[in-house]
Amino acid sequence: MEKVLMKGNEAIAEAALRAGATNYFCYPITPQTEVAEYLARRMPEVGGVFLQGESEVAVGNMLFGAAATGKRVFSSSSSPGVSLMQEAVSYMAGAQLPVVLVNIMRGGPGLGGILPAQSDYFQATKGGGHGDYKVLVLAPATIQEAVDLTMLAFHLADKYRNPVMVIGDGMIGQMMEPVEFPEKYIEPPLPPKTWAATGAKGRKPLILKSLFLDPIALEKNNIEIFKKYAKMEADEVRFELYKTSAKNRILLVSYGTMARICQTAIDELESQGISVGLFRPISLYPYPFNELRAEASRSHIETVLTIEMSMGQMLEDVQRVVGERKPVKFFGRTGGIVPSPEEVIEQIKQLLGKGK
Amino acid sequence: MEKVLMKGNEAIAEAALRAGATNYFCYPITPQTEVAEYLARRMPEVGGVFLQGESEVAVGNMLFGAAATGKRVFSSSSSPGVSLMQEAVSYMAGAQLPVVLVNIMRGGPGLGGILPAQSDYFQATKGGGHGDYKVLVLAPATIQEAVDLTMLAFHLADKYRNPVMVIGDGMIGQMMEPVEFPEKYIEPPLPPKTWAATGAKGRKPLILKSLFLDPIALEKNNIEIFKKYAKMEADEVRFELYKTSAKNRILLVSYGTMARICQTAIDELESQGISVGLFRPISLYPYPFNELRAEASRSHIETVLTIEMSMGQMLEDVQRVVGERKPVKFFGRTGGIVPSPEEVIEQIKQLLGKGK
Amino acid sequence: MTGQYEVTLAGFGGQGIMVAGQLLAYTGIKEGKNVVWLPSYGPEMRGGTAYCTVVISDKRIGSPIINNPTAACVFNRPSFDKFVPRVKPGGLVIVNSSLINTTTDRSDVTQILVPANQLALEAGNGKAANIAVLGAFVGATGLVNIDTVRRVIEEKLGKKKEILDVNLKVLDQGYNLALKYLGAKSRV
Amino acid sequence: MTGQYEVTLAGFGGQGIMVAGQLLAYTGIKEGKNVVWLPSYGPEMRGGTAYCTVVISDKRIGSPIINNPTAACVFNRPSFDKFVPRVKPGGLVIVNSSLINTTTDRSDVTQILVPANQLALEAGNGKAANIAVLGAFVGATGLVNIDTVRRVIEEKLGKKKEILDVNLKVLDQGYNLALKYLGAKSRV
Amino acid sequence: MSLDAMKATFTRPESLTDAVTHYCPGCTHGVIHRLVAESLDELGLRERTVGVAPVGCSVLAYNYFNCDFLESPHGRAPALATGFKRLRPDMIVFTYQGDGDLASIGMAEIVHAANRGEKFTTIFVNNAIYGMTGGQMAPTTLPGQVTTTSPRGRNVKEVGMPIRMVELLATLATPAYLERVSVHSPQQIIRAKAAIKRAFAYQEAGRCFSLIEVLSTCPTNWGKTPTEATQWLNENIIPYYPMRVFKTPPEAGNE
Amino acid sequence: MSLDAMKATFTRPESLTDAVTHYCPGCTHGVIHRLVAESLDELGLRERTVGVAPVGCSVLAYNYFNCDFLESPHGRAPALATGFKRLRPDMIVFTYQGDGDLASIGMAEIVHAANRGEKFTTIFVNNAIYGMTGGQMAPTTLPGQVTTTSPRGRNVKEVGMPIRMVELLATLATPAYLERVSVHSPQQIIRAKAAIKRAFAYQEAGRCFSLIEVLSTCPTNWGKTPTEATQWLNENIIPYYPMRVFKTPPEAGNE
Amino acid sequence: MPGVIIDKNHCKGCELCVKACPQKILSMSKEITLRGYFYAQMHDPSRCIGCRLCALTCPDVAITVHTNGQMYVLYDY
Amino acid sequence: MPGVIIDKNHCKGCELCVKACPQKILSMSKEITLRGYFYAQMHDPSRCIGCRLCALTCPDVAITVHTNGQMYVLYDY
Ligand SMILES: Cc1ncc(C[n+]2csc(CCOP(=O)(O)OP(=O)(O)O)c2C)c(N)n1
Ligand SMILES: Cc1ncc(C[n+]2csc(CCOP(=O)(O)OP(=O)(O)O)c2C)c(N)n1
Ligand code: SF4
Ligand code: SF4
Ligand code: SF4
Ligand code: SF4
Ligand code: SF4
Ligand code: SF4
Ligand SMILES: [Mg+2]
Ligand SMILES: [Mg+2]
Repeated sequence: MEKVLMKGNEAIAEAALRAGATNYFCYPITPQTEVAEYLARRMPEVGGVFLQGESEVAVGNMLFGAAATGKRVFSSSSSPGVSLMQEAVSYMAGAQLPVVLVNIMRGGPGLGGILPAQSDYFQATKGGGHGDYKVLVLAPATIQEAVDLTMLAFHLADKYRNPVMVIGDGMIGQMMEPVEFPEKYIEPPLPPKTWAATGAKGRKPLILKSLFLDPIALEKNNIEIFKKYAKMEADEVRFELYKTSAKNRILLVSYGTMARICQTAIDELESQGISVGLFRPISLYPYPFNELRAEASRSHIETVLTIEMSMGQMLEDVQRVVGERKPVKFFGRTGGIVPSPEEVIEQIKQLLGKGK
Repeated sequence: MEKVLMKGNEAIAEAALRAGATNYFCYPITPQTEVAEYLARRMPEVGGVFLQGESEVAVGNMLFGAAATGKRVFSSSSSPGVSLMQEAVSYMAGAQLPVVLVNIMRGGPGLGGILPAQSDYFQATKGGGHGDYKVLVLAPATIQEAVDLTMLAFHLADKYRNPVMVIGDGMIGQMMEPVEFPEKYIEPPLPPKTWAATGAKGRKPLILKSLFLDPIALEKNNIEIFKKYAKMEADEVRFELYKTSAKNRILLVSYGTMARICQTAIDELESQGISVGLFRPISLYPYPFNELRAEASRSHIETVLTIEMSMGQMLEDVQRVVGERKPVKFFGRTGGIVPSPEEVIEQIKQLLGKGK
Repeated sequence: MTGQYEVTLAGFGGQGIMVAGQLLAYTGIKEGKNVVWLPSYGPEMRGGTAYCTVVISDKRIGSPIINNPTAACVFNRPSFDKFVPRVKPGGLVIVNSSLINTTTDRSDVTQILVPANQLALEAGNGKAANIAVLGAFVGATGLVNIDTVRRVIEEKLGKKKEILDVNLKVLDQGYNLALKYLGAKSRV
Repeated sequence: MTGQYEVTLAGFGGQGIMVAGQLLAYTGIKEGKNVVWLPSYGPEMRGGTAYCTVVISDKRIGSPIINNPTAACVFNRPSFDKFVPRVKPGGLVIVNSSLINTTTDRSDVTQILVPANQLALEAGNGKAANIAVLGAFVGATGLVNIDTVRRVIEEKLGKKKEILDVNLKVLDQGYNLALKYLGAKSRV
Repeated sequence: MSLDAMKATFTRPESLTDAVTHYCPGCTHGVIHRLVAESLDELGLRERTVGVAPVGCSVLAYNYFNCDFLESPHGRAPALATGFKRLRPDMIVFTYQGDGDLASIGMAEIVHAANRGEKFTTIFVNNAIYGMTGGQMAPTTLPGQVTTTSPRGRNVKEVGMPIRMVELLATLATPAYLERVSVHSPQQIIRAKAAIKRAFAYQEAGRCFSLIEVLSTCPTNWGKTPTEATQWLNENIIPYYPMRVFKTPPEAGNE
Repeated sequence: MSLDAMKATFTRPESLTDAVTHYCPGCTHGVIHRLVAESLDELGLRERTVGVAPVGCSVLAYNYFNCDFLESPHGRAPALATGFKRLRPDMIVFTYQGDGDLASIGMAEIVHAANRGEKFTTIFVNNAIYGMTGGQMAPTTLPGQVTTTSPRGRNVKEVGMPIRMVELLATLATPAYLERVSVHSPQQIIRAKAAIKRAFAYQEAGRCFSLIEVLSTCPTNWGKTPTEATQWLNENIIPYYPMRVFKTPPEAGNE
Repeated sequence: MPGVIIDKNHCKGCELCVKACPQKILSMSKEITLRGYFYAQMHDPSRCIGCRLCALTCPDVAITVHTNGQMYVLYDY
Repeated sequence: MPGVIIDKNHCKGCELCVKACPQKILSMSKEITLRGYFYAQMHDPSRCIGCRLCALTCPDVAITVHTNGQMYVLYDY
């Protein structure tokens, strides 16, 4: 299929449709509203469900009800809106419901701003809601990857009966890049959704719930869902290496659009004869723990430099991974400011003792 | 003043009053509703404000408005309710408003159960809301400590103009213990609250907000609040050591009521001639990073055993702190099940190769 | 008494279990001891079994959770079945024989049968059954001084004179019943 | 052209900045290049300055954020002040001289003045000013083939014949104006 | 001839399980459960019905109904029902909510679901108090009524008057079926049954959103015996909460 | 004699700053700001007033009013106002909210604040659309009205009829002052001013909660010139949203 | 002759049926059930008219009504 | 003789004042302001009656009205 130029938000919306998610609930918020506006036009064409809810609190819970049918359903929002969905996400994780949630992150805290940021990493990966649960988190760096990961997200949500998040900064939502959609979307087979609420006809009534007043039962449920997380950690780790080589003294760790900026910096440095490599986590939970540890452990690496559009959130995971093996340094801008390749280069040169 | 037998929830309520927090907004939820019921009776006696809001979402935002007056204000809730306050907490952190929030944690995720748990550690310490911010978190282990830390919480909230959380498991809320209140509550002097909204009389209008459309301004605000967090990390770390000695081969790390259970286990083991020590973080953010690292680094310590009423949340901080210095092991029960001293003893003995 | 003593009180909601436990805890404080009172809580309290555990100790109290108490005071059959087996060997079991028509065959615990509801009804207030059991517990253990318990009851339940008198009466009856029962036998 | 070329287009909201940038991006794709179009977004778009950056490259494109573009097309005075100084040395500046009555004194950039609004009005549609500038940009850089641009315009803005004709006309005018301006000078 | 051998004229509906409920003695939640179950039986809907349980004393409703169930976050049942029904308009969906759940934390969700005309049925159990959490004030608590968070009785000067939900929802321009009933006496129970059954009939016909407000007792937190509670309801609650049909959908066709 | 030297009969109120607003040309948010500011001036309240800004195009209101301001999460302004006013009943508090902010996400907060009778004033700016986010459907959007999330026009069969907030709030039993006005013509602006001033007067007297719904234009997202927008408002919005007083507090004393 | 069966297991002794019965033939037993309730019982079966008001009122659906045909239909339900 | 002063800096050229003026003496300039708007101006000052309707209508409070006393009070405001 030929490439089309698409805005990230629209590409994500189209990708979801092609993954069979013809059910969408939303509440407008910059910088992701184009997802809703695109689907408001497209859904009727594919006979899907488009509904603007009264708030993100409601939308989060509409997802719960919709997911209970066994059909694919999703929503998209941005930082403050996602905060309002945390109770629902915790409930859906507890009730083991597959749903996909896209967060096009903006600067925070509070109302903050509407420009690109990566400061919802903690909320997405550690669990902004209450209780013991995890959400599988994917972070695209290009619009094409946003398309591919969005489609994958629905598969993983069904596979693990767990909420899956796709998080990108504002640029992922707003920029246009050429994208290609698979002619026909094929995915590995999934078990039938016998857990879905389809009416107690010819079978016992079925309950989708997170309440277990008996602590034994609640612990059982938690252990059950954590078995799934263990499996995710074994099977769903995704990442990319860029120009890693034995010549490198510094390993950059960065995700999403920020990682692309690092790539530009790396290319520029290369032209200056300075070789630097990048480790780009694509799955933020499960985090590429062993893979990053292996890269960081290589003898030629002297320093690990984490770069984020935040005050330092993924940093904590990098610290856990690298431990004392190598010093872990951090550079970040926040509040909607996107570090330029020049700034990144400056940081690296300083570490190499070549700073101006 | 003589000791009185009080339920944790009521003791916390009384402590707040004596710290000058005569303004309380709430929404009922087990196992902390006694805080509200106690204050519904007491507030009129002290001429304070008691108001039951329509939801935790509303209550979180009533706190915002109330804190803007410069008066001391607080609320209490339990896990699902606290999830609903995350947007407001992010806003208050961004607008630099002092408020105290008590979370008497119950089993999760979702509706979960109502029995004691510690599974909101991530939400409290990493930031359940969106954006770059932190909340100062205190975790009492006894009712007396709940009283002391609650009073301290209001001081710290004002000192740093930041939300402060006191988190305890259901037992902290439900059990009764003898407590003593200071005859007269005295605290270090605090700067006048010139930031409070008191009307633009004889001064420029004043705005309490978290919106900064200009990314430069938003980053400035974030850097400003993170300066405060750096100061907290330097000055507000709190912890307790129990029976740490050169004889110990194992160091337990545990907080809140769980730490008390560990103490019983330690005493019992001592009587069996096995010496084990405990590191109890009291401030969960700022985390006693250097102090725990020092204890874990002692040559005689072979293993660090983290014990929580969760599937392993504080564990990640302990891993960051200890790194490769010592193997970090974990034991936890979840969903409202409280590990017994016997279970803890069993875990320790297994580590010591003395397991049954 | 030295060390730590733990007792679980259990019965139907409405049988005054929680109050009895709290009175014991107050008494402990009055006598300068460390105490913890931990209730069961939640919806299952409706009708179902309610119970609380009181820990009294000279030392700082660690775990408030007690799986195997030194003693159990059971007010109804479900509680009897649930808690009697958990009592520590050498411990004490007090059975409300008005509602429980069975006894434990455990030989490693001391068992005292108290017709609590009966005593209370005769004394003129069916609700005082919990106090009868409290009296028996104090009589059997000597954990605290019975006079201190009286003072606490006067403070906490002293509003209505007639009710107070009934409570003090059944308290003594339970207390003496336990003493008589143990006779020479040393207290547990 | 080899390597990567970056251009920022800026003006008032409503001057067709975003569209012009997108047309350029579409053209890039048609010619098999990698492209990124990144808009400014948010409330400040109301009335205030709107701008977008287009990156066209033969290689995989890294950073979508361009602080110092190879070229800037400025449609109003605030944009002139904001973006002209940022252009890379050796770069290109296209100024809408209908609304901007000043020029840059930078000697390290090529400057082309295009009376865009005027051309558009004369051609019969004031709204086509953005296309005039687009034409001039393509003429000056040869970054893409002008025929490809035409095809894209026909596809995207071809609904109304008369409007299309105006657009194609001013496109050529801008294009030729740039060629004439550069004369012998090699393209930038 | 033994009773069992005789024709049974009143038996447990098939849509109820055999479970003994956790409700307090005399709590009329049980009656309301039965009326819903009987309606599902009589309309033959059980096998394609999904209920949405609230957070409240009826949170365990999913153990008592013999149909599929979802258990919702507090107050959000209408949002779950919306999500489900929009994807499965062929199924029957009902929410069962208390007054704290629906009128306090769930206000936005019920108003908007009703205003969108979501085609599900809401059974709104108004007992003028928060039952499950032990008797706190609800938006529906009567003036002067003592609760654990209004120990001196609801002071309307401070917290306003009780909210009448059906009256509020009746102002919405979107078609709906709205009625208030009670279950404090056999006569009222019969009327309540008719209303609930009618609501499900409308839903089956895909006609409109329907909400039946059922006045119910909470002996435990009212501090009354079940019998006293039904009397108190009759004498105090009903005068403030008139029982009648507040809205019906336009005749099919002239919608 | 020069104009400046003459007596000024209309000048910028003191309660407004000199800032040029970010509002689109012809957006009547600006008119409504001025009416509020004039009311504060005339009642001499500016120095003890705190405004609460919503999330919406008027989020930056705090830059335009010359009094203290709080900036609220989307829809929660009534909760902030409640928290503030309860602690400082001596101060004057108002929220300024759009229709998405108040009628959609903020439904529960406004209904409960009104029902508790919180003694603050709400200026409810109804422009039948989400302005700031670029023209999505609001609960107040008219039947058939085209927005970016109702590209074929609002289909009332699918999403229900527009919500009339004052009518809904008027059903609450708690005393309040509720009126709907418009600002699409000088005549209406004069009436709107009177209503807004009256609301603040009630608040100063500690009488009741007050909410003034002001019908306003959004030329940008309606896709109309400012002049067309005022006409469209007059011809389309007003017929569905009657302008009148819906509720006034009982005479002081006989409350 | 109609009559009712009261399920001891479900009965919680709320006494609402006793109040509801027009014949006043229901009363509470002196015995306590396993759950701790005094349950309802019929003290004068002969006078039962099978009206179902007791069953209609029972919150715990503990009552089933039977009849050999003759019964008073006081209302339709 | 009354008259109005229009603040170029605040005017956004919405033309609402032009429509509001009963004397039809306001119109839009051909010049564009720094913000990119054609601003309002008075083309026939002599006929201004100082009625303030223009100022009342201006969303940007760009208009101030002055008078040397004589003015038509058509309404109280
Ligand atoms: C978010 C959240 N807030 C609060 C609670 C605690 N809670 C459980 S039930 C309930 C109120 C129930 O009252 P109502 O809805 O009237 O039902 P009832 O028990 O009276 O039938 C509350 C506040 C909760 N579970 N979740
Ligand atoms: C929690 C949250 N959800 C959504 C948004 C995005 N948002 C900003 S303004 C707005 C709607 C504004 O519409 P309205 O209240 O009608 O005000 P108007 O702009 O029309 O004056 C929305 C949805 C947000 N900032 N926060
Ligand atoms: S608490 Fe009230 S509502 Fe809940 S079950 Fe008991 S009586 Fe019913
Ligand atoms: S978008 Fe609409 S509401 Fe917002 S400022 Fe522009 S015209 Fe006014
Ligand atoms: S059926 Fe009628 S008469 Fe017979 S017991 Fe029941 S209520 Fe009484
Ligand atoms: S109504 Fe039902 S539960 Fe109540 S006493 Fe009669 S049979 Fe028992
Ligand atoms: S004051 Fe009256 S007459 Fe004069 S310009 Fe304004 S509107 Fe026209
Ligand atoms: S109304 Fe005001 S802003 Fe609009 S044109 Fe007239 S002066 Fe300018
Ligand atoms: Mg209730
Ligand atoms: Mg609006």
